[in-house]
Formats: sequence, structure tokens, C-alpha cells
Amino acid sequence: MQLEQQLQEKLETRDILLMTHIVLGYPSFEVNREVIRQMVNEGVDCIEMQIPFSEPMADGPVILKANQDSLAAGTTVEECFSFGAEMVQKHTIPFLFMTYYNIIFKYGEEAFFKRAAECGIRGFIVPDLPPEMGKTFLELADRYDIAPILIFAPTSTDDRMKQLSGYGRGFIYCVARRGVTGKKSDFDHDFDSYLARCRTATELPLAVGFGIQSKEDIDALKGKADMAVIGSRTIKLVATEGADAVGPFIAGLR
Amino acid sequence: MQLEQQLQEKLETRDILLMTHIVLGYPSFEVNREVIRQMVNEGVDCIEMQIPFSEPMADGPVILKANQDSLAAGTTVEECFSFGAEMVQKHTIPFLFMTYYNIIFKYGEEAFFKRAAECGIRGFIVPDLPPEMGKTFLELADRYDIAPILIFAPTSTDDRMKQLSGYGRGFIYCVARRGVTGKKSDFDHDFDSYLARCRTATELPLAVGFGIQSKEDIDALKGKADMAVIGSRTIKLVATEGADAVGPFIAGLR
Amino acid sequence: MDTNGFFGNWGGAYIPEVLHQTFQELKEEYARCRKDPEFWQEYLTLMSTYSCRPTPLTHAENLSRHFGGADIYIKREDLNHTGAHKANNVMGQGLLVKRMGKKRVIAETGAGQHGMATATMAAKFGLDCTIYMGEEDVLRQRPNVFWMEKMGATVVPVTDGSQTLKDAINEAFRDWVTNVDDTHYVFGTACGPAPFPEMVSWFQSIIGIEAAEQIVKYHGKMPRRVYACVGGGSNAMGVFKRFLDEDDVELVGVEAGGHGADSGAHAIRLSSPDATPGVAQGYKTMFLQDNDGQMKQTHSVAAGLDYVGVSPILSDLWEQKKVRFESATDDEVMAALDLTMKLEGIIPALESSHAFAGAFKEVGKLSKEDAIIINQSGRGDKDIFTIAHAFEDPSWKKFIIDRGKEYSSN
Amino acid sequence: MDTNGFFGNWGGAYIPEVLHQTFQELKEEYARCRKDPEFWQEYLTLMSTYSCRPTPLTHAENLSRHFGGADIYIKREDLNHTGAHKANNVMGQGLLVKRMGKKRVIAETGAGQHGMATATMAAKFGLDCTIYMGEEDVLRQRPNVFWMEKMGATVVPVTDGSQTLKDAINEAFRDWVTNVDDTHYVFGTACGPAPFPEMVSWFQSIIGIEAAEQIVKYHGKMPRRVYACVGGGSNAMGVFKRFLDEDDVELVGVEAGGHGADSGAHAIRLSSPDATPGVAQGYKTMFLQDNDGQMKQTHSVAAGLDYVGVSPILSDLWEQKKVRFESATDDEVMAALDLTMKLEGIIPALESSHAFAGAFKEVGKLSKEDAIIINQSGRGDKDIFTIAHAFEDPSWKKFIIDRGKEYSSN
Ligand SMILES: Cc1ncc(COP(=O)(O)O)c(C=O)c1O
Ligand SMILES: Cc1ncc(COP(=O)(O)O)c(C=O)c1O
Repeated sequence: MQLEQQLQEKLETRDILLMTHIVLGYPSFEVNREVIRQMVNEGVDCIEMQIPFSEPMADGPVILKANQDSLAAGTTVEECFSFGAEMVQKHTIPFLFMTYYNIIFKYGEEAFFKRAAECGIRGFIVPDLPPEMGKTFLELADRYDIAPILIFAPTSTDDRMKQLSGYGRGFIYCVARRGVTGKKSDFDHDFDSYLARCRTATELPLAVGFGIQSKEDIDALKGKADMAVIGSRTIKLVATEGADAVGPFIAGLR
Repeated sequence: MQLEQQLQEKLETRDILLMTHIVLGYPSFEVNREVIRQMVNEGVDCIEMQIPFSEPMADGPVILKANQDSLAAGTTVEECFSFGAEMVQKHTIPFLFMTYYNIIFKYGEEAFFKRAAECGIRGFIVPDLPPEMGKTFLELADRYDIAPILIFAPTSTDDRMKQLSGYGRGFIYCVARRGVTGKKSDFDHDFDSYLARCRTATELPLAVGFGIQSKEDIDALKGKADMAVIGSRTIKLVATEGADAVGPFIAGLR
Repeated sequence: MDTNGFFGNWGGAYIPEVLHQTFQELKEEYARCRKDPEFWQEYLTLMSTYSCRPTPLTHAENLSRHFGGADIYIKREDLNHTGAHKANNVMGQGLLVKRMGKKRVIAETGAGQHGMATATMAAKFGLDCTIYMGEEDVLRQRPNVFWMEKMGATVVPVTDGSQTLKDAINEAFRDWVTNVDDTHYVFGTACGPAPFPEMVSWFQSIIGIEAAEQIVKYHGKMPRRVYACVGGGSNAMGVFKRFLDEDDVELVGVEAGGHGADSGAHAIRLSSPDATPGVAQGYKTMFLQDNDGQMKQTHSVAAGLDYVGVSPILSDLWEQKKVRFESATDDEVMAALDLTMKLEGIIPALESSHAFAGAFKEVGKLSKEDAIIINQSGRGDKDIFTIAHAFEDPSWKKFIIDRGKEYSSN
Repeated sequence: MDTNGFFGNWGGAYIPEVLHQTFQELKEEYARCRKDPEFWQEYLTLMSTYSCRPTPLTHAENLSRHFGGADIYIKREDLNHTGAHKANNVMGQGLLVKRMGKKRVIAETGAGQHGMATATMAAKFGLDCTIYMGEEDVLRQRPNVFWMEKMGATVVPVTDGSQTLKDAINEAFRDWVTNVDDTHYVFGTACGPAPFPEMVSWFQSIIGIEAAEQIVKYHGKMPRRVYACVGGGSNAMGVFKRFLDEDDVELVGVEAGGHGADSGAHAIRLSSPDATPGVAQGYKTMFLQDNDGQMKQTHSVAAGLDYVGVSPILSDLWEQKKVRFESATDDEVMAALDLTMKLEGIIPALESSHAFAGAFKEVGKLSKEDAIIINQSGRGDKDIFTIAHAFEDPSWKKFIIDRGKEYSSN
């Protein structure tokens, strides 16, 4: 089943979906495993697993550090694939890979898609790959049936959103604000009109990410977006309070 | 009696004269007094007393330091005059002032000559005052009957020496070599031909200074020059061994 | 550059969506400027009244005699205001910023020269300014940091990753995506997403345009070779561009050999097999990376060459064999610097000294009838802490120790 | 200059007899050069290929707006090779030395800029080189000392007297009288025995010649005023000379006010009653001396202005009221420097900052129709230790302390 369809089905029973973000190998695959277990248990609908990169240009301090620590601990792309395959086996929700384009490019684009498809990965989020740079990437996504998740930003014009939507599959990742991951966003009037613009531009489900930290934030998105993305918040939580804090935190979000 | 005449008379009984150099107020006028007493006792023929100046451009380290220390101890031009007058009173040999032109200029040229004449000073050595710069100086020297001692250097051409000689009175100060006071000179073949050039250029007695340190040096000058000038050597002696070392040292020179 | 910003297989613009619109505007403004002869005229006027353009081409007679080969000419970018070729690019982008109406500029810097130049431009144009600089480079180039701050810029030491140029670039991008509306990122070299590689090269091309005219005037004909150091590649592109279509001129880029090509501690992207194609910092080029695509640590005594990537335009010219690439080790560079100071009274920056070292290895073999140009991208004053350190100058050390004690005690 | 080297009541050549002959030769060679148009042409070629002449005249739009009076133009001697106007004089004397066939040069230096320039010239012309520098200035200008040594010069710290410029001059003279046959003393400013004041001013006059042409080009007419700092007076003479006969141009020399005109700790020779006529260091001028004619201690934050005497030509122009003299205190100078960095992205040397400070006090009162020229004699990079110290920059201090500890521990 395609990612979009899967999410749409879930949306029939839930007013908003939850996607969470983990950085593979940080603090360890062991902990990743436990964190994912708790997330799935508490009803997370989708998980993006970041393959760490040495130059995470679009990430803020928390995820940047997670990338660096994971690499310093020796995380390889191969390990990320194995772990991804294991998670797909173990859990029924869709898993995505988030990473920077060089990881894919260096592996070999087609080889990367092939391997990810074998692992059962349902989508890719690549923040530094605009569609203009991703001709072969988008073809391969189609061929291997892995959803290329495109990104809308508050700076995207209506035309640009339409254009992006044309390339996207699965859902659109709406960046809540200018900036990098991790900082709180204001879900104010400007934000609402931005989301309205997003909605007009695409038929795909809308995921909203960057700075979502609490039940209130998520409640504020209901009716306007289809999925809330929790990124840095849980990564920080694991770092400060351990994996066991994740379950209760997720439970409290809905 | 004029300085030249006085020296010529002495030369009738001595094969070479001795002139010594002291820096006024260094290490103190007290010590100057004692040093001069010993010098006169041991038969020095002429003494140049340097009025210290803050910028003794033509002096080497020993005399430079003596100038600075004397000034640091508070020596004034007025004290130098009083001391000069006292020495002239006390001793029969001729006393000269050696200083840089600014001391004279700042005091007022004519006032300076007048005061020096009152003190009984017989000549001035001013190393930074070439005759071209000393028109009024030379006139005043004539008027106050104070000998302007001009200087020959190894770099002076024959013509230049003749020209200088025309302005000089008392004697000519032949700088033994290039350089500043204090360092040893070589009294070699080149030096001999230099002295021969000096002799040809002037009728005035020739004093040789810069780097004369021992009886041998002085012996080497006999028959070639009329007066040997001992400068830094005794100043250093006083500094290291005290005033009492001066008498024996001078005694050993002839 | 094709419409997607590629030069052959290299370049492009791999940028987050947040920046898409601002890049559109930048590309349009840049295209307008390129078409507008008045813009270039305004640029020339600025560079000849605020900086010292045309910079001289100096005939290095003593070095030429010393090596006994071709005549050595030095293009004197060190005499630019702020002491390096970086000013050419920055002042050009400054004019662009004025046209775009942005109120704030940010920049990355390695050697500090680009930061200096940007802080200077910001002061002159009345813009807010933040400079990102790897913590290691802050230490290597302390004097530049001091001056940037005195000119009103905020200097942010970057403590991520290798704490050098690439990390400063990442951090500058993070600032840019956050403050994209009022901020322009003054990219410092011919790298990064399109249109930066081409735009920076365009501003820098003034070097080669002048040099070509000057060498013909002094030497009577085109040079046999042109040497430039290659960090990101902007001074190299700047001096090479004009000569690219001259058949008998060989262009030589000299990379940072660090402790040696086999040591793993270097920044050689094109003249050794250590680098492979990759995409990072917004563009595709040859990067020093591992098999997973993670960037490696690089090393050079010259902060401005201590970088994992290289201009996509140079990767293209390398692939087309239109530019030859060589490297010089830290030691060779210090020796070349020493010789140049002693024989010519000229103090090249450590970066520029790579070009000298590269040229010195070859110039003796060329004919006396020929001439070479070495691009002196900057002056070495900024490197005093590194150079005095490298030469282990005892009186310098004593001076620093004494000053340090003085500061500690009050 | 009359045949004895006097300008009105000032100047002359009060030199030891040992130097007489060498001064004859120098005067003759100088006279030949002045008559020989090829010499000046050779000089211009050297300055435009080795240094960066003509140096720009920069319109300081932000400073002009800030003060709201006349338009401020800055003559950019800081962009000369080695960073100051000193290069003009030194390169000129270098050509003279070549003609005279001497093999060794010596020089005094205060700020270190003249020493830098001389060491540079010596490297380029293949001459031996010894630089005398007051011990206090060695400390104030440590980076310059390092570079001089690297260019092959011997730097001799002078520990006599006040350990500043005047003492370095004395020591250089001591060297000269010793090594007169093969050595030329490259006097660094428009002072000393004739023909130095005139000769140095001649070489420096290139500044004003260029500036006059440039201001007419940019501003459409002559400036209302021209400002220069005055140490020995060479940069001032350099920029003033061309304007001396222009009726409506007022020339203003700014001296070092140190802790204030009444403090006794300054170097004001002409714009306060503290100085009196005197003869020292080979020439007659206004000196800061006591009643006995002993030179006083002077003080300035700028090593290059910390001097007891002043060009005899300037004393003459002062007496004739053709140049007005003012002073600026250390504090006013630091403030002017700060403002210039922030508003224009330009870092004047501490010496030059005196000219800025002097101009800033007055420019607001002039008409907007008018323009002034400030001569920026040099760049402030060399002053980093003094400036960072004066601004009490905490991160600079920390940096120095850390480096000092590192050096102490091995
Ligand atoms: C003086 C100097 N030269 C060269 C470089 C290297 O940059 P690029 O290769 O872009 O010229 C730098 C960079 O900071 C520099 O400061
Ligand atoms: C930059 C600079 N300006 C000015 C001066 C003062 O000298 P002058 O008055 O001869 O120009 C110096 C002397 O060292 C200097 O270095």
C-alpha cells in the first residue's frame, strides 16, 4: 500500500496523525529500538529515521549534535539499513528515511533506492534536494515506490507550492517557520494563512514540523494539518531523561 | 695667552702632550674634582670638560651613559660653568668645554661665550657644529678669544681639511677613525697617511683622539701628532676602579 | 553555467526549500547586474576608490634570477583594502545587496580575510553583520577577529565538526534559513549553491583582466603559466578566467598538501585520488569524504585552504584538463614564504604562499624568454601568530609570554 | 632650501665632520636626481608596480553624513606596500642608494613602519640592512619587528634615553659615522640634516600631487582643508606640498596631544608653547626641551608621533602661518579610530588617526559645498597590540594569556 493511502486511512479514525523523528545510532541503536517501541505502542503513526550526516546544514543544535555523536560512535549507512529493515519487520507503521543527499549520492542513487525498498522503507525526506536537483531521484522514487516527501516553506510562493506538490508523494512536509529544526514556532495568524496556502496548493496530506513540542501545539494544528511532526523534542527527552520518558510523553500528546 | 701658543710652549719640552676628557657631573662633581686633581698632578696638559647633553650623537656607549647619568643626577649648565671656573682658578693648565651645539644655542650663543670667557675657558669642542653652521659661533669665538677647536676626520678631503684649518684655533682635533668615541683604533699604515694629510693641511697642533687607551698607543703617535686625547678610557676607569686609579694610570702613559 | 547551475557534471544548487525564493531573487538580480554595463562600471569605480584597483603586477627580479628560468611576475591582490582578493567579491556582492534592499549580511570565514572583507563592506554600506568562523580558525587568525569586531561585526565561533571553514559554512546556512527575508549570505568563495560559484568568479575575474593587460605591457606577450592557490577556488578562478581561452597559457592550481599527499592530513581535492564526487554545502563537487559520504578532517597550515570541497567550476576545468592541479606541503610553503620575504620584501599570506611554492618547483625549468604570473591572493600580516609560531621565533614567544603575564596579573 | 640647507630660520646640517664628505655626495646625487626627469619616471614606475600608486582617494560618505559638514575624502596611503606612506620615501632613497653604489642601509624607526619599509626596500634591492628602534617601540610594535627580521634585517633595540624615536635616530647616526663608506642612512621623515627634510618631502610629494588631481576629479574643485598628522612631518609635507600655493586651501597639521597639552605628556611642538627653538639630531627646529637644552620625554599613544622635534620645513611654514597646527589627545584619537572603523570599514594607524581626530573636531562647521582631505598615512593593523590593549578587549587578553601559557610550558 502506498504511503499516502496508508496515512489517509489512518486519518479516517484520527483527527491528527503523529510523526516522530529519531537520529539513527544516537545515542545508540539499542536506545533507538526502545524509543521506537514506545512510540509505536503509544500510537505514533509514522517515524522518520535520520541517517546521520557530517554536514546537517538544515538542522539545529539538538539534531546536529545527535548526528555528530552518532557518527563519532561509528554509525554506518549499512547499519542504518539493517536497523531500518528490522523496524519495518517488527512494527506495522510506515518508516521513512530522512537524510542529506550526499548519503544517497555517495551510495549510488539507484543502489540506495533498491536497498531501502528491500528494507521496506516507505519514503525519503531529503532537505537539501529540491526537485530541480532531483530528476533521477524522483524517477527512482517512482520506480521503487518510495515516496519522495517534498517540503513546503513559509517562503514558498503559491506557484512554487503547486510545482512541488506535482513532484511529491505520500505527504507534504510543511516547515512551520524559517530556520532550522529545534526552536519553538509560533502558531499564529500568519501561520494559519500559510497553512491555508499549503492546503490550497496540494491534495496530499500536510505534515507540519519544526518546533512542535506539546499537546497544545498539536491541538492548534487540528483541522488545519493532517500530521504533526515531533523532532528535536523527543531527541532531547531521550538525552536528558532516558528512553523510558518517551512513552509517557507521547501518550500525553493526544 | 692663546691656547695654541700655550700648547706650542709645552711642546718645546715634551715630545707629545696629553689631553683628557671628563664628563661633568659624572659620576659627580666631587669625583670630577678629584680626577682632575690627579690628572693635573700627573702632568696632563689640557682637559676637555663635557657639558652633558641628552642627545650625544657622536659619543659611544661609555660617554653616552656618562651623559645620561649626569643628567639624571640633575647636572645643570650653570653648575658646569661654576665648576669650570673653579678648575681654572685651581689649576694652571688650559681647560676646554666640549659639548653639543644645542647647549650653547639654547643658552644664547653670545651669553654662553661671555660666561665661558669669564670662567677662563680656553676653547670649545662642538662635534655637531661644522663651520658652515657656525658663522656667528666663529665670530664670537674670535671676539671672546676662546679657541674653536675644529675637527678633521679620515673622510675629510685635503681641500676640506684646508678649509677647516682656516676656521680653527688652538689645535685641530683629528678623529682617529670613523665611528664614535670609545672603541679601540688601529694605528696602522692608513692611519699614518691620514695623519700626514692632516699635517700638510694645517699649521695648528694636531690632537688625536678616539680609542687611545695605552702607553703604546701614545708612543705610536709621537712624532706624528702633538697631543693624544684620552677619553672613554679614564671615564671607564673611574667608573670601575674609582678616582684614585686615575693618577697611576696617567703616570703610566708617559 | 546551465540553467540549473551546473558546470559539466558539477555545481547545482542543493538548497533547503526555505531558500528557494531568495535564490530566485538573487539569480534574477545577478542576471540583471551582468547585463547592465553600469553595474560593472559602478563596481570598478568602487574598487578603484575604496580599494586599490588595479592592483600592481610586480616583476620579481630577484626570485627570477634565483631560479634562473622564466620571469616571475606577482599579481598583488595583497594590496587590496583589507589585504586580500576577498574584497573583490565582497564589494561586488555589497552592491548587489544594496540593490536587493537587504539590511543584514552574514558570512563564513576561514582565514578571516573574507570575514574582514565582509565586516568592512558592512560598515561601509551600513549593514548589520554576523561572521561565522570555526573555533580553530578563531585561534589561528585572532587579529582578524579583533578587527571584525571593532568594525561592528558579530563574530560567532563555530564549535561543531572540525571547527573550520566547512562548519562555518553550515552555520551560516543555518542563520540564513532563519533570517532569509532581510539577510544576504555573502558567500566567500567560488563554491556553494549556484549562482555563487559563477557570481564570485565574475567579481574575481577583475584580477585576470588586469593581469593580462599588465603582463602584455611589461613582458610583451601572454605568460606561459599562471599559478594560484586553491581553497574554495575564488582567487584561482579570478586570475584564471581571462586566460582560459589563451592557447599557450597553462593554468596551475596549487592545493594544500598539509603534511603530505599520503598523510591523510591535507586538503587536496583535485591533485590526489583522495577525493570523490559528492554533494554538500549546497553544491556538487570533489569532496574529501569517506565511503559513506561523511566529510573527512582536512589539514593545512593555511586556514583559508583548509576545506573539504572545491569550486565546481574548477572540478569541471580539471575534468576537462583545462587547469592542472598540484599541491604544496606546509613545509614547502613555509620555505617559499621565507624566500619571498628575503628576496623580494613581499609577505604573501600562507594561502598565497602555496601558489609561490607550486611555482618555485617548476619555474627553473621554463625558458628565460617566458614569464609566469603568481597570484598573491593576500598579505601575510594576518598570519603573524601562525608564522611566528611556525618559525619558532624566540623573541616573539618571549614577547607573548610577557604580555600574557601582564594580562594575567591584573 | 638655501645652500646651507635652511628653510627660513630652520634646518641646516649640524653633522659631525666624519659625515661631511658623504653628505656632499648625497647632496650632489640628490641634485642630479631632481634635475633628471628619468629619475622621477623610474620612481613612478617602481611605485606603481611594486607599491600601489596612485593610492585611491576614498569618499567617506558615512563620516561626511555623520558630521554634516564638508565632504570628507581620505587619501589612502595605508594601501601602499608595507602599509604606510613611509614606502614612498624609502623606495625613492633606494633608487638613490643604487645610484650611489652603497651596499648597506640603516634606518631608525618609531612605529616600525619606516623600518618595515626600509627592510622591504633592502630585500628588494639586495642591500644589507640594520634598523634601530627604541626598546619601548619594539614592545609597542612587535609584529613589525618580526617581519623586519624575516625580511633579513637586523633590528637593534635601543635602550638609551627615552627608548623611542629620537634615541633610535642617535643610534643610527652612531652607526653611520662608523660605517659611512658603504652605508646610507635612510632617514625616515622630513627631519634631520639637509638634504633629508627636502629630499624626503620631495619623495612624499607624490601624495599631494595625486590627491589634488583626484579631488578635482571627484569633487570638482580644490578642497577647503587638508589634514595630516605630524610626527617628523613627512606625510604632512607629502600631502601639503602640492597645495601650498593654492590660495583657498587651508593646511592643518595635527600633533600628538598625548594626555593633553597641559599634561607635560605629549609631543606637541608647534601648537603649544612647550617647545622652543633648538638644534639636535642634525638640524634646527622647534624642540621639546628644558631651559638647559636637554630634550624632554614625550608621550603619544602613537609610536610614530612620539618625537621631540619636527620637520624644519614645517617650522618654517608654521612661522609663516602657511600651515595651522592643532593637536589631538590619545583619547580623542581612540574615539576617532573607533568611529572610522565602524562607519567606513577603514582602520587608520594610530598616527593617522590623529589627522582624523583633528578633522572631526572641525569638519561639521564647514559648508556642505566644501570638501576636506584627510591623509591616512598608514593602516592600523600594525597597532593591534596597542589598540586591542587600549580598548581592553577581553577576548584578545584571554587569547594572549593562553598563548603565553602555551609558550611558557614548552
Ligand atoms: C589570502 C587568501 N588566499 C586564498 C584563500 C583561499 O580562498 P580561494 O581559494 O577562494 O581564493 C583565502 C581564503 O580565506 C585567503 O584568505
Ligand atoms: C603611519 C604613520 N603615520 C605617520 C607617521 C609619522 O611620521 P611623519 O610625520 O614623518 O609622517 C608614522 C611614523 O612612523 C607612521 O608610521
